[in-house]
Amino acid sequence: METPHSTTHAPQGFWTKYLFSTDHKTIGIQYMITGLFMAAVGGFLAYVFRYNLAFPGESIPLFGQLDAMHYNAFVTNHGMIMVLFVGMPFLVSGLGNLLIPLMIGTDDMAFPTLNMMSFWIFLVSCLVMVAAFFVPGGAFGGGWTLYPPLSASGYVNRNPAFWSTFFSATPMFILGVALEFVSMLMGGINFLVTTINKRAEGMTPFKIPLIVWFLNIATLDFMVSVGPLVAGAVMLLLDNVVGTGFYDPARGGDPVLFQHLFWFFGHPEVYVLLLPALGVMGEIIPVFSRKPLFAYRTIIYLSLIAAVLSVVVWAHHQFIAGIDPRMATFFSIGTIIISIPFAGVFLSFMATLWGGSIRFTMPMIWALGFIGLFLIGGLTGLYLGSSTFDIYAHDTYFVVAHFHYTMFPVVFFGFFSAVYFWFPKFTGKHLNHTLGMIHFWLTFIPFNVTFFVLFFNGLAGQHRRVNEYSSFSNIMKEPYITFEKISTIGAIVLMVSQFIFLYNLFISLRKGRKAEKNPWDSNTLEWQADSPPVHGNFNPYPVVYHGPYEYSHPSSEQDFVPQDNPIVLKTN
Amino acid sequence: MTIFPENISTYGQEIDRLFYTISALVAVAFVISLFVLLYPLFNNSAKRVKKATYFTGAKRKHFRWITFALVALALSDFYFLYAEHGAWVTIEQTQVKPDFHVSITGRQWNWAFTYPGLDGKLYTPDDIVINEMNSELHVPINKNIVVDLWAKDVLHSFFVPNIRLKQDCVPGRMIQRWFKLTKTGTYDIACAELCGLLHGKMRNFLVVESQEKFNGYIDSLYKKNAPALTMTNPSN
Amino acid sequence: MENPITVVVPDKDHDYHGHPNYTKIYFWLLGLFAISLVVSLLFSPVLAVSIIFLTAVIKTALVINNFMHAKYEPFMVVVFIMLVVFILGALLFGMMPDITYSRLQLAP
Amino acid sequence: MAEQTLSVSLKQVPQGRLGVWLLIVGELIIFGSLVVCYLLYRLRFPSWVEQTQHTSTFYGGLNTFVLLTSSYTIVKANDAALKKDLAKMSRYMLTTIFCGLIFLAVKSTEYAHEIGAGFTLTSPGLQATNPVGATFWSFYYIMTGLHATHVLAGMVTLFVVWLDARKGRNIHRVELGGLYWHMVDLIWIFLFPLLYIAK
Repeated sequence: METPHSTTHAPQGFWTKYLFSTDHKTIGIQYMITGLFMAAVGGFLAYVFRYNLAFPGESIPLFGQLDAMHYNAFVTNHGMIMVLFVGMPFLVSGLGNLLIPLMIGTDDMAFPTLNMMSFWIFLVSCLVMVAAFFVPGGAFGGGWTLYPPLSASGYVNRNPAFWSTFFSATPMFILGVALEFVSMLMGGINFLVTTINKRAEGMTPFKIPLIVWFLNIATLDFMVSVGPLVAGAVMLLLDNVVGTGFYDPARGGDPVLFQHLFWFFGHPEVYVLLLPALGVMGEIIPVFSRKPLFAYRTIIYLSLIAAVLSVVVWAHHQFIAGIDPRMATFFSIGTIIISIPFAGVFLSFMATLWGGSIRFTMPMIWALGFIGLFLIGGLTGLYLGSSTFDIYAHDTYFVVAHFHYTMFPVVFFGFFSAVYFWFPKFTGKHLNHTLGMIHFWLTFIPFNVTFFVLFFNGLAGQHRRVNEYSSFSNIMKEPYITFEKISTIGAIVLMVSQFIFLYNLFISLRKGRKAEKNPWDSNTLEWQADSPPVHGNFNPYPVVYHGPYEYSHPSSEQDFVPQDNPIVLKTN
Repeated sequence: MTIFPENISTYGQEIDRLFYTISALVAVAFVISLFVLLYPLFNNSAKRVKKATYFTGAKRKHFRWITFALVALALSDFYFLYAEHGAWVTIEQTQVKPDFHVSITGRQWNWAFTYPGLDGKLYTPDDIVINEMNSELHVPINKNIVVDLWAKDVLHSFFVPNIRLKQDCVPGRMIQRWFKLTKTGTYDIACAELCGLLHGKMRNFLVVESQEKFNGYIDSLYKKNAPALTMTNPSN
Repeated sequence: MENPITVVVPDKDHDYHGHPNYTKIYFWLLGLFAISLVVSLLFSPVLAVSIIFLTAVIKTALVINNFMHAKYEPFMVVVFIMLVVFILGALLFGMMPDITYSRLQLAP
Repeated sequence: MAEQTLSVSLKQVPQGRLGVWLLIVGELIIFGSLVVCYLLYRLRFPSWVEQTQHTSTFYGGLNTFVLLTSSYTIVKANDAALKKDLAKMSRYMLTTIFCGLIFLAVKSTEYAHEIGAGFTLTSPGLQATNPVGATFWSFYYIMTGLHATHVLAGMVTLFVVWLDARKGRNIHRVELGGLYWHMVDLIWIFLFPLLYIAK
């Protein structure tokens, strides 16, 4: 057999191998490490302002006093960093780069150089975001939603002397986000072209693993929804730096326009993060239930419907922002309807468990934890999708608790499931199971402690982004003061316990049990490559004969049938 | 401990009721989903079940249960959309006959209240403006109060938890809302939209009082402010 | 056994199944351009604007189909173009009630 | 069974062209959003019609002609490239780049003309008398400016492609550069009526 490509061309020097590599695996790991770094930054910000909320006025260990200006800046940057600089590199860029070429059975991305470039642009955008903390006047503090006029004009919470210079925090914030978008657009083109054009022979659309489908739907969703925000951000930047009046009511501009443009992107962005996380669950649950994924095709159709719906429901973030009340009714209906396809997807995942032979391995535990938590997040979404209840709950801690119950499982449980599942593949070492269990319970329980009480604080009328609640003595009384403290202690435990994960990564890389090719007896193509895969992944390229989820097929002796195994399965 | 702060408006009850309606539906959905999730975990662990059953769910027969669940979800969704719509219309889309009309302007960082002057009309030169931090908005009990919400500089959000009313104030537009209060007392007015440095200190008070007391308050206000009525006509 | 992967060499064996007459299309475009100019000078604004945007849409269709060869591309590319139209339509009609039909009033 | 599964079901677009199509989708949505924002404001403020009187139909029309011509020449260049007629292809490509230059020259003249009349990105003079009208000029400059940037980017791209293609290397890139160039043309097809002739 002719060798289709050489596997010996792996770059050998340190710089070319680990830094300026065009290999999709290296780039994926680079994304994840950058994401971990940004998660540490975002987590530290959260720790500081969470501590300040529970113990107002006290000096914060490792930081010191937190004033209102820094409080606003920290809250703002925590939001943007966690969504765009942690969620995106973990779930979309990181997983996409690591998995897409391997799972569709090819050597690399369609445009490897573009891929490398998109990572370096992403790194620059991260540096811009972090550097904004050190410019005169401090980081941007106008809310992660960047609503003008606060973000566009001089009425900001900082010294006006630093206002309109280009190297002040607001332009840097916008620029950092814009660079991130550029990077993700480049990566997105790469993902879609790779998946459409470079699939292994025999890999028809419905033999593609679910996560590759979901990564591509998410990418397409991102690419079509980000345009309006790019346009809006350009106008905001000009308003800010040059002094145009796109959002200045005195000159005919309308601040609500930016809210629309922002949420036109902002809402699909939730699904951009959710879909890859669901894809991870779609890989893990069948493997450890030893059963085919329930209703694989229907899940794909449902998520396509959800992706289309996701771009027409954005205004539910603005029910009380002064939009036309009749429009609010329309968007309320759309929002509630979008719960149906996702309920279908989740129920299909749960149905996969029924009749299975369930193995409680680390990735499975994380996946189940994800489903349990997201259930709460999704169901509390129904309260907020109702426009009438949103009049009361909007911008309270109820919203904060709701979206942390969705975003935290998506970003972190999704990421941890993926790491525990694919770590043996990409490093050739097993993670430590005991440390993993400790990590799981010390994440799951403190997370619930942190955010469940906040639902009650929100219902009591406590609104967000207030650095000291002491001035609202009517709203902020017992037991809500205690709840704040409970939440903060939970958050601190949650953050500290993440060091277990880092320690586990470190110790397993050095001393971990060596991993075989296919430790979980899984079907998909990445497990048929070496652990860790060599440069070029496959030699020869695999040919696909089966769908990705043929577990416990009655006509096969083994309980799994790798996709490139040419045996013939009898259908009944 | 009550879940919500005390309700003092005529429509606040409907929002509370909506919360309990949704909670009931959500509780049912949660319990069922949790059962669906947990039952196989206890029943189908690898120790108990050595070999999994092969079914793909591609057949409609298998997918039937999920279809039932989705239809049930859709029905309950539309039930509470139907249930909530009345309250939405009451709060957001109803034009009531104002017994008392007051203009509220959000600015950095307090709420400025404008009462009509002796002529009983807003936006005339004799309006009385109260524009200081921690000031009070006095309104009479059991009267339809219509508020015009403005924002001077950046976005603000008029939020009185006890009324269950929250409305963003947007520069460049005037938004009208109404309420009718049923209980006297002093309540917090907060700003629920990040508006800059002292967003957290943006707190004023809503004082609900009887008509007589309220009339006395307005009179005293008029006496105090009469010489300083130099407001320019804001309607231009 | 041959190399099992489908190696896509750009345009190596790609055929457009014939080509449109580019010159003819070019003159059509110029003609439509002339129509829009003439219309803008002659007719009432409402009629003129409708005709002008009609010509713009026709011009777009001509360019996309012939110059960009979309009519020879698989259905997928058509889906991408439709996505643009769908997104922009959703954006326009979603924002119109709030931006266009809201009254601009400045705080007193 | 196995034979059935071996078929590739999607007709494939070469990966370079698919990538450019996706890039075009992204770019068109960004530009389209600006156009949508402009349209919303234009319908909100009928008084903007006075401002549109100041845009020059002559310069706009000239630029439309130039861009349509350049679109034609680049598609002819691609045609020549497919027929391996390198000299003709090179000539057509240079014509296209030259058309781009003319476009930018006309645009600069137009800008100079407008700026001379006091209409700039912020139009400080206009702000005092007609603040709402000043925003029209912000839109005018942001839309045409972003478009001109794309023209410039397209020219650079085509030039880089030409450097290789005239020697017969990477000829397929002529088509990719051409696709991008057509997109620039498409955007102008909508900007021209919006800003210059719908008065």
